[in-house]
Amino acid sequence: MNALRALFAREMDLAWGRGGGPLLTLGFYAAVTAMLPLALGPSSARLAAVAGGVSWVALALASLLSLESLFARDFDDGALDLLAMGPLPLEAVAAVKCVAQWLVGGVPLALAAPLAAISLGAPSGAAPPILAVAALGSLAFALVGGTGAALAVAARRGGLLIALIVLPLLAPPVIFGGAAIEAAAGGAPWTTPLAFLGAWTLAAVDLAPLAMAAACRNALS
Amino acid sequence: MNALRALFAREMDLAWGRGGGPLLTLGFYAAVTAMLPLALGPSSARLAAVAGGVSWVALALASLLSLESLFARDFDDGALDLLAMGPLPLEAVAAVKCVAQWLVGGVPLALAAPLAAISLGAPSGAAPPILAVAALGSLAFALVGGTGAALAVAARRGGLLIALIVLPLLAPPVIFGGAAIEAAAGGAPWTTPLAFLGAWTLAAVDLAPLAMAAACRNALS
Amino acid sequence: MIAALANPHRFMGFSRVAAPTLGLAAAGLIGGGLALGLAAPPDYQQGETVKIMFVHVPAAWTAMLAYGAMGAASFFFLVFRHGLADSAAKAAAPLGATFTLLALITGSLWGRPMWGAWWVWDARLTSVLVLFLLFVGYMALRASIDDEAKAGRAGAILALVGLINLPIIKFSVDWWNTLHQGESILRAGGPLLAPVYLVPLLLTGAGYCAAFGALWMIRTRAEVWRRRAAGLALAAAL
Amino acid sequence: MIDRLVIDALAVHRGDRLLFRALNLAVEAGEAVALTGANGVGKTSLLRALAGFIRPTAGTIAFTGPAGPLDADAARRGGCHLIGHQDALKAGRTARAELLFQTRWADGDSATALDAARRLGIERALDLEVRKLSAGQRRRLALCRLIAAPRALWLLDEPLAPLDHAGRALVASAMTDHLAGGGLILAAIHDRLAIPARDVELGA
Amino acid sequence: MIDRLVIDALAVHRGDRLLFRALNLAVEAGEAVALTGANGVGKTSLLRALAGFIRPTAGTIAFTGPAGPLDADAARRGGCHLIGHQDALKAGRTARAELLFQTRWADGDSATALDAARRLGIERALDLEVRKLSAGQRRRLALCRLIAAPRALWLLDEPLAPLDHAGRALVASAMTDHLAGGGLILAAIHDRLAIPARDVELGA
Amino acid sequence: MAGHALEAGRYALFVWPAYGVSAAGFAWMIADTLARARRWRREARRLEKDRAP
Ligand code: HEM
Ligand SMILES: Nc1ncnc2c1ncn2[C@@H]1O[C@H](COP(=O)(O)OP(=O)(O)OP(=O)(O)O)[C@@H](O)[C@H]1O
Ligand SMILES: Nc1ncnc2c1ncn2[C@@H]1O[C@H](COP(=O)(O)OP(=O)(O)OP(=O)(O)O)[C@@H](O)[C@H]1O
Ligand SMILES: [Mg+2]
Ligand SMILES: [Mg+2]
Repeated sequence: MNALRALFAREMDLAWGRGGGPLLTLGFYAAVTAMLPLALGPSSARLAAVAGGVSWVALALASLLSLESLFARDFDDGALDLLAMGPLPLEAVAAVKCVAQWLVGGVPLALAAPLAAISLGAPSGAAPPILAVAALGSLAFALVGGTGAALAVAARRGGLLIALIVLPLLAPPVIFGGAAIEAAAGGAPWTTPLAFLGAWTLAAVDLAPLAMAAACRNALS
Repeated sequence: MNALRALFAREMDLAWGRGGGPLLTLGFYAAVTAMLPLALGPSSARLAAVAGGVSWVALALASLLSLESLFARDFDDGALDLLAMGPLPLEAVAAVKCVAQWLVGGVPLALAAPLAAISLGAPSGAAPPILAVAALGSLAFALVGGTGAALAVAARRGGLLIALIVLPLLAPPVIFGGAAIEAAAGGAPWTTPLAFLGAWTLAAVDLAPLAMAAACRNALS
Repeated sequence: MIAALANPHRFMGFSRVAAPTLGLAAAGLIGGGLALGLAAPPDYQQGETVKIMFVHVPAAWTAMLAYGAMGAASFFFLVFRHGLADSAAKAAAPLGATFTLLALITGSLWGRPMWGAWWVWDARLTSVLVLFLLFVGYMALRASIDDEAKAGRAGAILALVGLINLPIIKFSVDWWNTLHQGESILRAGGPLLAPVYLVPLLLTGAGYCAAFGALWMIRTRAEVWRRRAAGLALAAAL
Repeated sequence: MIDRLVIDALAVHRGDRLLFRALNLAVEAGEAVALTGANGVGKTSLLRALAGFIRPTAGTIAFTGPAGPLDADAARRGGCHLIGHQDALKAGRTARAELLFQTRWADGDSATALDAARRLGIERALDLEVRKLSAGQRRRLALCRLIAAPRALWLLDEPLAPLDHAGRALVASAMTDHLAGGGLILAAIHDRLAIPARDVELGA
Repeated sequence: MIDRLVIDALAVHRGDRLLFRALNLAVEAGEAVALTGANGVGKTSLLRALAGFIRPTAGTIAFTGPAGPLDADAARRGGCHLIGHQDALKAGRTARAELLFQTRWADGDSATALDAARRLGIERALDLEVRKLSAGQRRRLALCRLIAAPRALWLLDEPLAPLDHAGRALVASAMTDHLAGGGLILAAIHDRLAIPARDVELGA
Repeated sequence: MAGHALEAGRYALFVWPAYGVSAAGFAWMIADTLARARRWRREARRLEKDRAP
């Protein structure tokens, strides 16, 4: 328990400084949504149509930022040895890392998503579903992204390799989330896709830590 | 000369390791491109509308993904000392780093960007402007991002610093590029925004190396 | 069966015979299938383009088979640590990627005349594209780890994660497609395919699978030899 | 609580290269073993195998407690410290933060952590960022968890390398106390271990 | 070509902490100085100040050549090797690639690089990725550039730390040759430097 | 009959490229696979011979 708290505190601390930190993620997100009207032209109709979906895709991409050093740093400086020999199994360590990453990186994004969508012209009624989807989705992204990062630890390449590994695996959550947002925007019931998204995320919560731990052990061996 | 060639070769190698390379880039773009319809729905009209903008955003993301460790790794493992004591001034070293990053990361991205845009339904006439914008833009991203990375090396909260410094500097090229692409897609003259982008990039080419070198010296002192 | 083949020597013995046999079978099946298929009358709906089906559909089927094979091999490697299983998984990836690519290309060559577009975001097309990306990611990951054992385990983990996710991807993509009642008219044929097409299709399908089997075995054999050679070279060096 | 470590006919590979084979070694409670050997013979690899990171190609590693044989995994988790060539410290965090984390993560508490820092003579550097510490100060900080979170088996990889004479004396006294308390020490080292220890040369 | 290094009334701060002041030291061609001192007293900082990374708060550092005083910057660029606590090697590249880069970057060529590797006894590990090398092998690899790209002034920070006895002998002989050739060596170290050297204790 | 078989009407432009691509794909797979097999079998045999004496 004590150990868990200590680990969590450390991971939160590291997540703040990692990569661009939340600010870069948010900034990137803001830049994307701010840039889109330019690319689309001010014609708000076209914009409104894609607002929700685009803010959702942007969130998926933004959550890839700063994933690279999730495990790589600890591996390089030997801290991963330490983490592997602690009282908690590596699976738990990996899970805590992802949760911290999510709290620091994903939750702010989730909070920003509705604003982005609305500023792009989505109906303000779409805010709650977008928030829900974004919160769930960013957790899923953090977990799967963490798996990619853990696999890349043993590799000579990071960055795009992680993205390439992770993005295809993200197809289901992106679909479910996009559908929920679209349904909400269209005033249709959005609970079904949200339920799908929740189920997928739950599965990820169960399985991703196993994969991450296995990948780390592999890198350490 | 000999030293310069050696440095260039090394930086190309490392840039490759940070996730460069044509195949990886194509895969990355394919993945991002596939994400979009999954979130927005397959309606080709919608996709075509955002095609240019998204391929541009993906490029920005990709450049950010691999920039973090441009200087940090060399600083952490002491290689920056070595680079600072070589026959070439640090300014040249920094420039070479960014050029290598651009050649291995940016250029393949620039070549892939039009493909992505077209496969999303952008008019094939949009290819040349997108290519031009992407090529110029990725160089600007490499230089600006490199500056941020260098400044972040010494800082405790590296990430936040990158964000604070990079984002404002990154916004103009993103905007100009987006504008150029939109103009081209809309059949409007796109040379003006492109010229702005070019001017920005030129300024970056001149100033960024000085800033990076200064930042590195500061970090080493 | 698999337990028996896990032993490299037994596998080498078995595959030395099995691979050529499968290869011949593949040649026969594909040849026969194409002969019948090409002779078949043009489809009232699709005209002559229906001939593409005989190279397109089998490619798509085989692509999925290949991923299944890769995933299964990865599973055996992770659980039972059979080095041979790793060689097999490694060997399956490029073949699977090629078949996937063939499905994509022939598919869009079919789509152009049928839908008037090289590519539409139809469920099957999309899931095949995702499948292709999974193969590419697997190969990219392996390629960037030069320690054979580590590359194997990392790849196996990824392949398994993908294998678990694959049905979900297929489901989600189909569901997504029905949401948007996609623009595809991929209904052509399908289950209610006239025997004139169905028979050759099944023949070529079987042929493609056999061809994959044969190539897979040979590639695995090559990998086994490569590792033996590497081991010997290192032993000589020390 | 480990009070006996028995290595039997151990063989370890890296890649395709056999580092050593048929290694037999038993370490009793209260005993220190100084592991010597040329660069690259496999000292670090042996320590990592003992810590459970590297799977040996052959042979067994057995931990026994007062109540007889222990499950290797459990024994390692609660009973073993590994301090490798690297210090596992995050350059961006303060020495205090890292010290407290490393201690708590090994089930120690902050009071003992600060005692350890005092004992190894770095309490005055605790408020600096790790990146500002000198090499020896970092190593001392890394060694603190040995004292702060007591575990029976210490696996040390060149623990004395960047330490000055005072530092070595401090670590030596800590090791002596650990042995007196029934601990086991296995340390890879190129010169003397500063305490009486049994020399085992790898690849001799 | 540096043949004299004169440190006059040098004072160095880190942050707001004064590490040392009024340090006077002259090193002549053919002379080796072993810099000792407690952890954190400022050995590394002094070496980095000599290499031009840290600006001293007071005092001067003067390099003189046969033709009289040299411009410090130029003298350092072409005439000085600094080998710090870290090895400046990239884990992901092969030892050979790193060796060749470090040598060429110091204006040496590949032939001499390979000779150096042979001389320090790591030519057999050259084709491995650096991350697979042992600590001692890495240090040997890092030391290669001293021999491969000759420069007059060697600034070494605990050069012998992870080396085995054979390795120390090899490095010692390299240092002896360097001195014989009129080189200068300033090495921070906690125990003997393995060659006759003048001891200078910092903060004594 | 056979004449009809190779006859794809106005769609020939799409049908034969599809077959061409498939043929090329198979050709590559077969060639690459066999090349690897031959190369590494030779290599292994050679090294085994070297070691035998
Ligand atoms: C890039 C384009 C395409 C891709 C990636 C693709 C993919 C696939 C896949 C994966 C299958 C096997 C589905 C299964 O057995 O569950 C399939 C079957 C089939 N495809 Fe395509 N397809 C593409 C384009 C087309 C086009 C344009 C047509 C015709 C207009 C077409 C007609 C068929 C037919 C008739 C089948 C067999 C029916 C069945 O097995 O259910 N495909 N395709
Ligand atoms: N994949 C690999 N293929 C071949 N050899 C390898 C591989 N990985 C590691 N090695 C070798 O295994 C050895 C690992 O040695 P280890 O780090 O255990 O040595 P050590 O005794 O700790 O040396 P040092 O005293 O320098 O720390 C090194 O010689 C290294 O070259
Ligand atoms: N910003 C700072 N504020 C206060 N003290 C600092 C700061 N940065 C560094 N120091 C102190 O300066 C000293 C730097 O010492 P240096 O690394 O030169 O020691 P050293 O003699 O090399 O020690 P070692 O033998 O351990 O290598 C350390 O004591 C460190 O605590
Ligand atoms: Mg070692
Ligand atoms: Mg020092």
